[in-house]
Amino acid sequence: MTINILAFGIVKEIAGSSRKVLELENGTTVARLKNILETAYPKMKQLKSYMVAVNDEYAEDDLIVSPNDEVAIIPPVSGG
Amino acid sequence: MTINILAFGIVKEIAGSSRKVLELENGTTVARLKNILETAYPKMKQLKSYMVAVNDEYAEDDLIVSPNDEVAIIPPVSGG
Amino acid sequence: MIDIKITNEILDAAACIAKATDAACGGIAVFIGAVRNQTKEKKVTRLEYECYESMALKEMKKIAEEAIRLWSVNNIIIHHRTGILHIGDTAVIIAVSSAHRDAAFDACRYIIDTLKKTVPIWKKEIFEGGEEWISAHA
Amino acid sequence: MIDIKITNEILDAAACIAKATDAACGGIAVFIGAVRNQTKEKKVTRLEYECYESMALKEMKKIAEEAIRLWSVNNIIIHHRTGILHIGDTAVIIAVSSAHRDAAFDACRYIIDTLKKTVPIWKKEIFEGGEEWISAHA
Repeated sequence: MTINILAFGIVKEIAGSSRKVLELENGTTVARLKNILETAYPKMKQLKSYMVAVNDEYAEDDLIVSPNDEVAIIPPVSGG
Repeated sequence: MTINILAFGIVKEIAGSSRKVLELENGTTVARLKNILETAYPKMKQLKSYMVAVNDEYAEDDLIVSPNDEVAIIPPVSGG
Repeated sequence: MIDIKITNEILDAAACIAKATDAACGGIAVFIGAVRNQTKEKKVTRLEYECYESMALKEMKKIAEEAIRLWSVNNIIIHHRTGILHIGDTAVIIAVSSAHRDAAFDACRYIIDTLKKTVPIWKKEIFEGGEEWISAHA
Repeated sequence: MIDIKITNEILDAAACIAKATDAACGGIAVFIGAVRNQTKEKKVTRLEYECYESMALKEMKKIAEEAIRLWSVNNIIIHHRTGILHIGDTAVIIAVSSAHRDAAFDACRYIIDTLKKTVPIWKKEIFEGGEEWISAHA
């Protein structure tokens, strides 16, 4: 399945773009997606932490990504 | 000695005036002054509490009032 | 910087915030005390604020100095209104700016809490069917 | 009432306070977060705020709803600016009104503390000699 991934802040700079399209196997979990991203962009492992949001909600590692989901990579936030 | 006394809030209403002139003996303490006031205006004993300020500062009971002091009766404050 | 004012005029929150704004400060905590329409079960129509001004200014200055001593905040604005106030009117504005927000919050809260205990200002509530000096009786 | 806004425009504290004003409320606690000229030893020249807007609005709403649940405050205004900000510019305004001041203070502080932990907004500091996404690295 094809998944659109949004990248923000430093993740956008690491990925070189604010939007990436990834080809994932059906049943891919958030944890698996993190592995794939860290393999593609090793600098992501240097982040203090980061979260994955699916459809505007923070997602747990065991959530399974679906084809129409909006997936976003959320590095440590720093608003305010 | 003659002492000018300022009254505020409910004390002003009890005394019927915002300014009273009292004739006091030399050496009168704040505690003694309170007695004199409570005798003259028994309703003051119905207040939750009240303080005496001398020259813009809260005064202890043992402070001796001097002729040129500005003395103020401070019922419970309720600013803000 | 400490800026203290007692006035019969309408208070201006934007002006207080502008005064507290400081390039060295990341946070401004502000408290605005307003006249509300209800205390206990009474419907308030207006309040009358009376003040022992010379002493009130001194007591406010003491509070501000203590807040600076305790939290090292940069700027403190305390403006208090007196006279007749109606529902929704602003009675007091406190603005505190600091490098970090925790100090600004702590100092702002300390200032309003202490002001209500020590500053010689009195309010009389005029409600439907009567009036009363607040806090006067046990 | 909850009023949440993310905007590239200048924030207006007076407008936020006016929105929070309510005849039933005796206190409004306000926090204003501003860009300061210094972090650690670096001299900041400007900040760039980026935002995942749809999610940020949802997270802010969650925070406001939780604050109302915890403290029964009446009105919450949260306005956050994005884009390029300079020293002294206001990045965020939070205004909370309540019958009593303690609830307003507690809720206001909870909102800014939680916003800084959960709302997907990021700032990049541009200082003399470099730039850095805040909080990104351990």
